Amino acid sequence: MDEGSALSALVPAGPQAAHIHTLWLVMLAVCALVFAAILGALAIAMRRAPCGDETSEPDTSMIGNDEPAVRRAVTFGIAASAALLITLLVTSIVIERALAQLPLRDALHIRLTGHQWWWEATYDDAKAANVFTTANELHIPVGRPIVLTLEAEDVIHSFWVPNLHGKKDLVPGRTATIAFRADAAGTFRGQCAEFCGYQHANMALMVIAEPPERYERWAAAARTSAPQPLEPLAQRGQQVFLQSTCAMCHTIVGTPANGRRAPDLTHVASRLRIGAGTLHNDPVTLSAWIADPQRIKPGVHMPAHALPSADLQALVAYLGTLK
Amino acid sequence: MNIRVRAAVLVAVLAATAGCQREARLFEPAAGSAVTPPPVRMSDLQPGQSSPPPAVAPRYEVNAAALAAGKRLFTWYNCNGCHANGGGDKGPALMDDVWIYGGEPANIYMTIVEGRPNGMPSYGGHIPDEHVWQLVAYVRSMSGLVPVDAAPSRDDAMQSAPAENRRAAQPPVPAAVPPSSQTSK
Amino acid sequence: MTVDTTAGALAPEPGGEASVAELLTPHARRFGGWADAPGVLGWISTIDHKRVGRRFIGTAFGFFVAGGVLAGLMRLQLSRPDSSLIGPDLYNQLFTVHGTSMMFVFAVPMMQAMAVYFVPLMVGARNIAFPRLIAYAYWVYLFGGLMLYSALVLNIGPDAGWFSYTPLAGPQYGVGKRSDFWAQLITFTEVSGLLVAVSVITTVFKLRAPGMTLNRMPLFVWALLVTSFMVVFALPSVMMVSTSLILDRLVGTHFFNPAEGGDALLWQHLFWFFGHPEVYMIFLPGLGFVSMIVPTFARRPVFGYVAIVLSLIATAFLAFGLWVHHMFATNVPELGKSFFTAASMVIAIPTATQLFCWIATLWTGRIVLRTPLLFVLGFFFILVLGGLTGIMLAAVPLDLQLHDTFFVVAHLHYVLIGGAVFPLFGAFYYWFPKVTGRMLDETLGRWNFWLFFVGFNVAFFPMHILGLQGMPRRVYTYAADTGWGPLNLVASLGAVVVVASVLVFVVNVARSCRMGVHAGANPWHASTLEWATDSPPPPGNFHPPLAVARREPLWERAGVSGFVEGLANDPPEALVTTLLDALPHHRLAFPTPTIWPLLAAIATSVLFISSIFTPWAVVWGSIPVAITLIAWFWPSRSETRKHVRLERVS
Amino acid sequence: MTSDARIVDTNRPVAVDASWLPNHAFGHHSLMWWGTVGVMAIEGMAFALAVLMYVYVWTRLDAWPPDVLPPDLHFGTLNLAILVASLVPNAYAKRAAERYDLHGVRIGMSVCLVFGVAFIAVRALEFTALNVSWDTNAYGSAVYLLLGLHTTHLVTDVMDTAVLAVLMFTGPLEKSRFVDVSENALYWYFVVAAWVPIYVVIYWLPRWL
Repeated sequence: MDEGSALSALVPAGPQAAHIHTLWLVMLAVCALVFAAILGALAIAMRRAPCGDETSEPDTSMIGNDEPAVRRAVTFGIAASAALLITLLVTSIVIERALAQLPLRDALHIRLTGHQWWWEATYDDAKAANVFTTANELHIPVGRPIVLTLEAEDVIHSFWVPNLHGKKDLVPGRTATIAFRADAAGTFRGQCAEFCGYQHANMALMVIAEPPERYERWAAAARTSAPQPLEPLAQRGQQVFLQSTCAMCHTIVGTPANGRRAPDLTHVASRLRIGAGTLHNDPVTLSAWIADPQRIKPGVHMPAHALPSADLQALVAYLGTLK
Repeated sequence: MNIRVRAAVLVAVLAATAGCQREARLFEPAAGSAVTPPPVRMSDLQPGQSSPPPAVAPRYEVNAAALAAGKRLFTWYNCNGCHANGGGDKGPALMDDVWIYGGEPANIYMTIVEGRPNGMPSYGGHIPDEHVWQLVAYVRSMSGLVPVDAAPSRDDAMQSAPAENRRAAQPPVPAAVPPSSQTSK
Repeated sequence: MTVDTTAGALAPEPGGEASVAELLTPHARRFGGWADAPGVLGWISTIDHKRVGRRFIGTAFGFFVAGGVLAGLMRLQLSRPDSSLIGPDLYNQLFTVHGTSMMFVFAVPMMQAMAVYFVPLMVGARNIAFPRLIAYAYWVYLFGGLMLYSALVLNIGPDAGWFSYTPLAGPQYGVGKRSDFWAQLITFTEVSGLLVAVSVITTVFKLRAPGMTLNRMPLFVWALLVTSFMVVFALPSVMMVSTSLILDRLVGTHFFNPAEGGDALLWQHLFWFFGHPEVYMIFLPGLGFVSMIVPTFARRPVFGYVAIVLSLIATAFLAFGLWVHHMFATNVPELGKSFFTAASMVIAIPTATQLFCWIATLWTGRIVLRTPLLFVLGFFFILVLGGLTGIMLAAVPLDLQLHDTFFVVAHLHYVLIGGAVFPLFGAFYYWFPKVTGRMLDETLGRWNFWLFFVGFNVAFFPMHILGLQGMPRRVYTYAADTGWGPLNLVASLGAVVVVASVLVFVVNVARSCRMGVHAGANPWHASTLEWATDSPPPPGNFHPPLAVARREPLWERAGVSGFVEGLANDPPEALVTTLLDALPHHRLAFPTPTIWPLLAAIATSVLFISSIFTPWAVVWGSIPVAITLIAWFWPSRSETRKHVRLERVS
Repeated sequence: MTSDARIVDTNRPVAVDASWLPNHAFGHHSLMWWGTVGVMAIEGMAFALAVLMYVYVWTRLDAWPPDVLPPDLHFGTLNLAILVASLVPNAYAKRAAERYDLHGVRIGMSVCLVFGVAFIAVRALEFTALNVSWDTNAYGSAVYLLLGLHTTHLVTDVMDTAVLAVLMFTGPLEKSRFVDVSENALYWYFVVAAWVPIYVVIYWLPRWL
């Protein structure tokens, strides 16, 4: 995938995912064994039993008298399965406890809200001035525990970044938390995993795990308000943004635009993708997106904008400056 | 026989169109949604026939998806900031039968696009036509002027009034007081 | 005690009117009141469990094909990335109606339909208990299924998933009437399912042939008895929850509105309290089929009859104790989770027990490798694999990764198609001769099996891997750079093969109905009572009814201890026996064919469908329902006169 | 293929001569009883689940009942009294039926009907005394669900009784009709038995909690 971003439960990049992966390997081994054993027994039964046809006289000799050999075999089978199941159960519970053991010292706290069909992330901080909001993209420091507080704005969504941890549902009217840690740098793709309507398919979340110092640089930049556009085209674009529909729903910190219904665009140019992971973020896709999002993501709440192409260019140019 | 088949087909087609109308999801902007706005009407008195409302309105008023979108936008564009949930606050109530500037879709369209004296801002240019028409349809549903089986059900929120699909229709009556002296309602 | 002694206890007393005597001719071969009126009237008014059952099976199979077509469309859309054949709006309706139709209008009704046809024959009854209710249940079910598909055709099909989670299916986000059609379909299928369950239970308990003690019942009867009890205790849950959903949507109640004290998770608890047992309601009858097919084609009684019965019962109990494993990703308490993990794993043991018993039966038997047995062998392969992935999903940590991914799609199809549909096709080949009097073609049967087996695995095995690679369920498309394209294409090709195999089956049925080899009463030389009457069985099933003295009546010497005499054919009388030992207790005059169940079903459907649009339909709609029910209940003078002539008081 | 020889053999012994058996039976020997008990099981389950929903909603709220008064006691309690009283004519009708005493059955059922109608009338008043509406909040919804569910059973059973009573007056009659009467009485016991817990939940839980 783009920027080498990973998406697989089999390539763990953090302790939780690693624990679960271990459990997967154990399960896979045991289940493969059992499968082979049962099908093997069936195969032998079919090979050794003599063949007959419908008319061959049924054997009723065993009625009323016990078949000790067969009974022993079956009893053994049941006992063996029970034993294996208990082993698996214990392993599962052990791993489950291990998942809860993640040390949370100086954890990074992020409030993640699910919307149809995008993610809103607010990075908490002791200093209110340091709290900032972004969307559809989480930057996290490698090696530092992350605590997500999960809430849903409309319907049930589910947070899932397979390389880092399992799922956690975002249920309206309830608050859930999930804690995980990335031990390797990289870009990991997350998905909404609970069916949430038309664009459930295009509700992705990019998680970028990077060395702490790079993360701090990113966070520092993210706290700043949007730069004022310098060249005239971008300035015109800002005017378009503020005077058209955009400002009704989007926020750009440092401008009058403070709509809260759609992703915060203060640093949109720094993101890998737009439309919650739907498109790569470049001027061409961006202008196509603004002109008619419904063609790209049918049902999305963003309306089509029949802007004159000059305005559209200006708008895209302006958004391009929001690094 | 043959006739019966044709009749059956006809019925099926009619039913189908009815179903689609009620429930079709209008992802694409409506053709002709960019109608030229009709003249602003300050009163319901007029010589001769009343002017027909624009063709696009009905498409929204019978469509559950459009009405639901209108209900969502009513909050998103902060209409309830002044009109509360239709009960009225700084702005006039919308769930009653009094229409200061007329209750026809065209009138409501103009009210939203051009704004009105004493506080109703003009949203022209800030809201795409598509959304305006959805709001128009929803505003009319607030006083039960749209089919109940298309009107929105309750929200997952604190309840102030019965949902639009449980309201008795309140046909518009002429405003009791002249618009000029309107402050609240 | 055997039946013959009780017969002595009932030695004929002298006396009795001549007319009665002539009504009670012991070897009466006339079908009397069992027969239907000829022509259309007879067709719409029949209450013969075989005609209704045939209809039930045919309709359910029709909905199976329809649901399959929807699945085909979905596979077509997913066969390549960024496909724009089908938009999200239609796709959501497709997978919702696919799931709903497979679970609610195919699987459970199909199993109950098999019960309606075969349980009375297997226990030696002359008709099913409450035959008019069964006719009514069928019509209600038919109208419900038609409503669902009409809604889909009219582009108002439900689109919130077969589980219809609130708030997505709720009043605010479930826009329009789509979810109401889903909720009302539930009401239809419940009325039907519950009525059938009660009739089956009563048939099994009270209409068994004299001498068929509980521990002599065929295992299929046991499976359906257990299933029917599960239906009785599980369906009310979804009944309550779908009703609450309609109330929320139509009259503004707040069961699922967090802002007014409701809760979205209340839906999930109630739905899965039904939804998980539902899986076993589909699965247990499948096991019942296997328990009938294996002994016949191993030419020996099944090993471990008691163990199998106990396993069925244990499964039924455990099935009610693991619904939360569908909710591991929501924040339910950790300890609770561990309990449900344990329950979900323990339930594997009864199933394993039955698998081992069948293997033992084959091991010590004499194999007759015909198509029904082939399907059972396929069942072994697929079900074991699906069961094992089920154990993986029962483990909370693993479930957190796999939940709601294509891994689960693969798992549930392995369990349901492997556990229910393969045995079902085996059952089709096994009992088709009994139903039609003709054999299905063996060669086509083998094609049918191998295409199905290969196609199924090609279609669904890759989905395990897709799930591990992070492909979530219920996505209408996916980007090329996810790399999910190739495996999805393979899956779609497998689906094509499955379609081909189902076509082969349809052809086979069509051919055999006309030119199949005549079967005779007992083509497989099987041991159970349904093979003791003609193929197809006459109205009234057994003339005269049989009494049994062994568990394998047609295999053991003196397995059939004799016949029951002294039952009238007009009015159609059957023998009611005692619960445990099946001792003769009293004669029962069965109801006669009538059109009122159909009319009542129409009235009911009008009530259900119009209550989607206005709550008042419940009030006004109940009037025609009441009228039809009263007319249905009201006895005719002529019938009553017949009954009175045969009246005796103990 | 040939059919199994053992089946076409017609000179098997007569195992059972049913002609001298009764043609109906009371209690758990009759199919009617199993049908009724089946329905009772289904609806008992539904009642139990409705109570669970009530309790679940209550656990979600801190105040109970949320900012409304608990339902007024008088009508519900009056109904409880009427129901308990109705057990007497009901038991009478049942016993009369099992004695094939047509006269007794007619009396018993008529009295039952009077009670049923009275009950429905009071139930109508009960709805006015709940101090909450179904669309006020989840508590109101749960209460209406419980009460509505029980009312439905009430109305349907009163209708059954009415139809059966008319039949017992007009005929056509046969002895097995007395079985129907007896099972109808059994179902009425169930409706009464169901009301007691529902009454406690609706009227007393909000006071105790």
